[in-house]
Amino acid sequence: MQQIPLEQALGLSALLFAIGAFGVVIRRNAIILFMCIELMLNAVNLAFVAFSPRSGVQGQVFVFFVIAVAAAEAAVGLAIIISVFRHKESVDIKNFSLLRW
Amino acid sequence: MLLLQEAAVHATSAAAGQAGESFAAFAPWLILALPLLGFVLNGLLSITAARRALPALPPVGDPHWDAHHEPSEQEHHAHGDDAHPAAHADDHGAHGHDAHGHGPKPATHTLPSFIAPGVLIAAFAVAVVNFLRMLAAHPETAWVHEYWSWMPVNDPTGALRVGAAIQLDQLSMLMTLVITGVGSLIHVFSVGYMKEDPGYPRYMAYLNLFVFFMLTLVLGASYPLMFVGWEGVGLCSYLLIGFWFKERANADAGKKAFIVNRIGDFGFLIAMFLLFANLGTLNFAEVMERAPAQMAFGGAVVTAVCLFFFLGAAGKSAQIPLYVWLPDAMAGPTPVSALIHAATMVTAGVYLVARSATLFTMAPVASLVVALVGTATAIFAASIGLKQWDIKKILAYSTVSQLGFMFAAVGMGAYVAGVFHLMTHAFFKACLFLGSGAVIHAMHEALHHTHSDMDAQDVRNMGGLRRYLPVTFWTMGIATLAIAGVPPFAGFFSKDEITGAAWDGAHGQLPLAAGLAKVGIDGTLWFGLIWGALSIAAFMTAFYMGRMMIYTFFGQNRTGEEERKHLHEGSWTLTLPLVVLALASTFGGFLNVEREVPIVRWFDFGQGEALHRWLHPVLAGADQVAEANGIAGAAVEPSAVPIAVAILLGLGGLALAWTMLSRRALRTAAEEPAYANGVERVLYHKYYVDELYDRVVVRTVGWLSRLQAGFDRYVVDGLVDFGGKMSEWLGVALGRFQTGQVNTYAFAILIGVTLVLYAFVHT
Amino acid sequence: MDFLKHLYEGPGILTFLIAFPLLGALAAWLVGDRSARATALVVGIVELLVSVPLFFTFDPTGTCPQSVIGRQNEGLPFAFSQLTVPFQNCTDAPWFADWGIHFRIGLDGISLFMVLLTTLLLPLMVLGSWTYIRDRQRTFYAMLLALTAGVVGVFVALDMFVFYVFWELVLIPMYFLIGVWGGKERVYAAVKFFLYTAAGSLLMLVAILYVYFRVHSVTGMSSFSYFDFMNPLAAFSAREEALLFLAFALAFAVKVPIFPFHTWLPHAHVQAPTAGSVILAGVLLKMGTYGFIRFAVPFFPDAAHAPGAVKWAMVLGVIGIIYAAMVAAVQPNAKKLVAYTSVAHLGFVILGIFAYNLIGLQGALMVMIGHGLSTPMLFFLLGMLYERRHSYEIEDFGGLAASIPVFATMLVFAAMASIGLPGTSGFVSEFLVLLGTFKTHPYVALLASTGVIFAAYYMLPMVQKVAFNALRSPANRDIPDLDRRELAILLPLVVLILWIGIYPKPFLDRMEPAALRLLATQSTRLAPPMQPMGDVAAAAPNP
Amino acid sequence: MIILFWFFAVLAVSSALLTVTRKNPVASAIWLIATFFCLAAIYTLLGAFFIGIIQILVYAGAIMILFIFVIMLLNLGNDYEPDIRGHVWKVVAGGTSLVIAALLARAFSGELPAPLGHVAGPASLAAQTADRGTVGVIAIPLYTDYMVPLQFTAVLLLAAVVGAVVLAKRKV
Repeated sequence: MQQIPLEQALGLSALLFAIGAFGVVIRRNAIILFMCIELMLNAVNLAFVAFSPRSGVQGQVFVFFVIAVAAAEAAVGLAIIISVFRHKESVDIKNFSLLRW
Repeated sequence: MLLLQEAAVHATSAAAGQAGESFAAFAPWLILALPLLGFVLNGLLSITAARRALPALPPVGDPHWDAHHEPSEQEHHAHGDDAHPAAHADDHGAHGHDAHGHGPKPATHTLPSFIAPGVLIAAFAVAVVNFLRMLAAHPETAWVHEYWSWMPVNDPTGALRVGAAIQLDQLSMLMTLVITGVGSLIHVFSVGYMKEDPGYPRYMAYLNLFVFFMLTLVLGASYPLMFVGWEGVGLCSYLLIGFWFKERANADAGKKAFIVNRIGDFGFLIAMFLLFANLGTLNFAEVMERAPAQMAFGGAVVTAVCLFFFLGAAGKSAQIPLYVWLPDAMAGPTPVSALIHAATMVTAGVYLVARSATLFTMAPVASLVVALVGTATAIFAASIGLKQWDIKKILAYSTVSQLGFMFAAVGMGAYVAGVFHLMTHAFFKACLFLGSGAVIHAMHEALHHTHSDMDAQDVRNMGGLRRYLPVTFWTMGIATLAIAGVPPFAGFFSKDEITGAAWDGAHGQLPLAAGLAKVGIDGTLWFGLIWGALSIAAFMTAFYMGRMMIYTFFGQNRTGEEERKHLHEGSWTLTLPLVVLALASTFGGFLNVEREVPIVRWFDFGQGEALHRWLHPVLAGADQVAEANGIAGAAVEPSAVPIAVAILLGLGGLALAWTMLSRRALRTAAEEPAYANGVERVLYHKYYVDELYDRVVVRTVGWLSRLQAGFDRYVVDGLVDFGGKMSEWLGVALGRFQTGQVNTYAFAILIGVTLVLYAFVHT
Repeated sequence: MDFLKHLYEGPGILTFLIAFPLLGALAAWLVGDRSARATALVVGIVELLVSVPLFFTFDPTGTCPQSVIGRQNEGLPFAFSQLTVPFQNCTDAPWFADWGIHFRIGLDGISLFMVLLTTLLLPLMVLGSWTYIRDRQRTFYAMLLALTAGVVGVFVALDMFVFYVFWELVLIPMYFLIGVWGGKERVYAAVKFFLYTAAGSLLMLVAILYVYFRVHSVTGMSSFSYFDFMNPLAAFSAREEALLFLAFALAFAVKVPIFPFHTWLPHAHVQAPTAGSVILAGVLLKMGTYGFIRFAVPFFPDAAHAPGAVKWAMVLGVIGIIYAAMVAAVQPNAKKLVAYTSVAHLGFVILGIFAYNLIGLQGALMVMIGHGLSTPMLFFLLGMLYERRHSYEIEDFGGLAASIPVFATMLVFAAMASIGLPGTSGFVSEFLVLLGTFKTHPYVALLASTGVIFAAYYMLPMVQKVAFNALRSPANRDIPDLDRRELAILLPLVVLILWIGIYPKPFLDRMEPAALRLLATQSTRLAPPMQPMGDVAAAAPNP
Repeated sequence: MIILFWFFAVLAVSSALLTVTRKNPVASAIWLIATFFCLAAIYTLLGAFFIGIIQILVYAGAIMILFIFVIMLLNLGNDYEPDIRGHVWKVVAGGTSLVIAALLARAFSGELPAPLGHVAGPASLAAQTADRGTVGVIAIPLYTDYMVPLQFTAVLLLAAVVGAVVLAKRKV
């Protein structure tokens, strides 16, 4: 079985991370923003997994933790979005500038 | 009893032999402790009295409630009626003669009558005991005893050792006797004068405290300790001038006295620093011992020391340019004027110069300055005294003038003459002030009965009082003769010694003249000037004193019909001190009569010059300095001229006053204008010096203070606040970047990540 | 008696003096508003009673063995192990030992009186706040007690880290005292106080760390010990030393406060409640001068002795004396007036310190004590007046000597003590300062001596307008005179002021060795700063 | 293998781009799920079978379903607001993202740091997998070396659950 080159996997990870970051910057819909963050997390996960054949299984353990934290984050984040939506009738973050100045 | 025992001891010890070193002081600390005890007791009584008096406060708005004070010329009340301290005891007594004012007085107002004079008389007794012992032993060195170490600092570069020590020598002994003696009499007088005042215990407490500090001043064995008394008497003076503090003018006068005195104290402090920096000690004995060796004769240092000391003395003793507080100080009760502002405190400057005789002998230039300033003050104040109408103001300027005489004397190196005049002045001026107090007391009582609003202190409103106040008249008359320099009263001898010294100096026979010659100044002209000026001042003195007596006691009575009925002499507590002081004014001069002087030689005074011999050990240091520098005065050839001139001027002044005024029908203040022409106007307004000081000094300082306060508020603090504002603005400006848009933040993070990555990749 | 002596020679007493008020603060907070003040009073009195024997058991020449406190590192070229530490009641407990931070405290003649002053003022402040503070009492008294603990800590700390912690710890309760229980503009004043002093101390923190790392790099040891900071090996270049001295000096100058840095003080004083003003004037300002004496000058003797530094200190001190006096004279607010007088008095301290002779230094230390008695007394009196009339405006008063004579007597006394009348503590101290200054800088002393005139110029009109003159308003008449509680506050101060004025020898004696030692350390950094027990020659540095 | 990897990689990248650029949140979510599936496949290709399964179960299965639930709950699928920012933003952000990607790629392509601890390798991973099974490979370190973080994660999840309930429920 031919191994996937580490560089290629990492390159994919970098590309996905950049796309996620791009999304975070250009989108104003809070939910899509969240999804972009999930995308970036996954890019990192990919890097972890890509390293695990080389550096041992700890990378996968970390991915496990990342997924757990992402799940928690998604739960709380979505709860916050729901809560804010009740007030503002919107998920557009341009309406959420409460902490300004 | 104590006195008798002591006299016996003295007799036996005198019989035992003239052992000069056998002087043993008898508990000199008691002299200090007794007045302090009096202060503590009276102070406690006063606080008790004040607290008890509180619930009985009348409603605010009662016009008589604020009026418990002695009126002076500044005060013009709608009713001048209840203005006298003795008029009525309590605040509502002015009209309503309710039982409160006439009931038995509480203990707080009776006990001070015994405590205050009691402690003073006891202190006087202790002083006399010590005097007798000193008389017997006549020690050549001062008796010094340190009770505890006050400010010890063991600086390796020069240790400071100042002990709480008493120095008893002939000079401090003399001063102590004057202070406790005259002080006792004035305390007795105060009992009669002030006992109806609601603040009586407080008054007595202050008076006792004053005596304590005054004694500290003269008994302290070092300059710092003297300074304790020096400032302490200033405090008491401040409190007593402002004793009737509800009248703003009185409180102002007290404040003025304190601040002007503090200017002098500044000089005293600097002089002490200079002494310590150069001699490494501040104790009298050591200073006098080291000064001739460690400081150059006529050098800059010793001159500066002496001039700064003189600044201090000028403040305390009301010399030009710091004399302005003393006339205002008459706002205090009259016995205070007698004790503090005539007899004792104001002479502290003379005492300081005499005490530092060694230093002043070493500094001829400074001495000449002292003499000239004294002379100028003497003639300047005497001229103002010519045209004052307030009886106490006349006496106040007279005091300033007489102090000028004393400074002229000590400045010329005639220390004994200065101290002699100090002593006789204490007698006759205290007598005059107390007499004026008795007059004012009587006037008030009379004016009070008819609710007249005449000024009780204006001599124009008096007249013919000799019929109603005979004791006061005769005693004041004697004192007037004394101050005018009529022989054989006390003032003649002392003043004659001063003018005689100037006369000698003009003939180059004073040590100071030789000293001045040594530093290249021809002093004879200056001394001639001093003699002339002092003679004119003496003439003026005789004139204004005669004028005051004539206005007060001669001619028609001008108080009015109704008031006249109530004019009468006060109780024995008022008259007894007057009599005693009049006797002292009469005979006090014989203490230092010169034996070989023409005219006087006709009377036989035995050995003569008792004071000279008494003070000789104290001034030995100065004499040694003079001898060592070859300036000891040539043998003085007594001359009859100055004596004759002095007698002529004294009698002439009185006679001039008599001829000018006795024939005229004198008029009251309402009718007689305060001044007639330009010269009189300037004199009446005291040469406008107060106004000048107000413009030049007071307002400038006030203006500078306000300027600085503004500077502090708007510039110094403004800069600080500006710093705060800057950061606030910066915060607002940078806050604009906080758009609240998550995208922006994310983008900022992205930029940051890029930069970090870039750095990571490129290292 | 032996037991007591043993106790007071031991190390625990100082720790107790710091810890007890902290525990007391907790207790006062826990017992609730109703009994907080009583708790605080008990704590204060116990603290005072515990501290007073220190005055008697204190041995001016006492030392601690080096094993108890001092250098941690053995690898020094000097035979430092032979040295003793000229402090007593020393404690050295590792705290963050890896970084050389130990809880090192000790007492010498200088800190002794600062500690005693603090413990004396504590119960008086509680009494002074007895009726003044009505809301949030438990928090107030907790703050007050915590503040006291911090102040005591500052004065006994012998570890720069510990010192800095206490130094900053003092700010927090003080901030709340002003900001919560103060007057109308309390927040402005509190923030200004906090930011100004904190900004100053940050410079000091930087300097502390700089010296710490320098000592580390030279000797290889990590220590915040006060004595290690004076390590002779850690020589600085002249420029370094000047900058470090400046950093320390600025921190302390703000605290003192020295002339251009003083503007926080009037605001803080006017707004603070009585107890706040009292402790601010009484001891907090002394932390600044204490810092100069204890740290800035011994750490950087060459910079501190440089003619430029001395000249500036003298000039600023004199400006402080005269300028503040003149500004004080025209203040309409009595508390502000007294605040400015503090600036003037502390100017004398600066002169005394930088005169660099024993007389001046002893005088400066005496001013620190004397001012810590007379100015708190004035603030107490003004606070009592405020409780009666709810005003600090001088114009609102007048004639109080007629309506409340005991108060007026006390006011006159306090004013006289403040302007340095002989017989009070003010005279002894200012006289010594001026005398010492005159020996080295006569013209400075000449100018500074005009302060005695200006003192009368600002104080007497205030006294006159408050206590004397006519009693115009009914509000000034119908007020009660001082009660027993208030007399209990004032009388101890009166007694002490007179005691120091009449018999200051016990105070001077106790401070003298410490003051002399300070002057000795100022010679040069190259000499071991402490008295060697053993052979000095053996301890000489190897070339 | 390589071909499969490339296939899934291209698919993942295009799905990710579509996720980011779709205006409709539902579409975005669907494309994200697609991305996740691709990634799961790549995990499997990289030998991380368990993570691949977890990816599908937890991410695609649970988390994304939650997203879609919320989108539907808030009724965002129909008349959604256009929320993509302006062209300037797009260009600048895109540029920056590309720079980041380039820098990351550069960093990864350089000399990578040596692995920490015991040297592993594809062979050893395979051996471990053979020895302990796909789950066991992760489970053993997870329950031994990473016990404490695991417990913390558990607590975190609990807190998240409670927090989500508190935040999302209507009024108290």
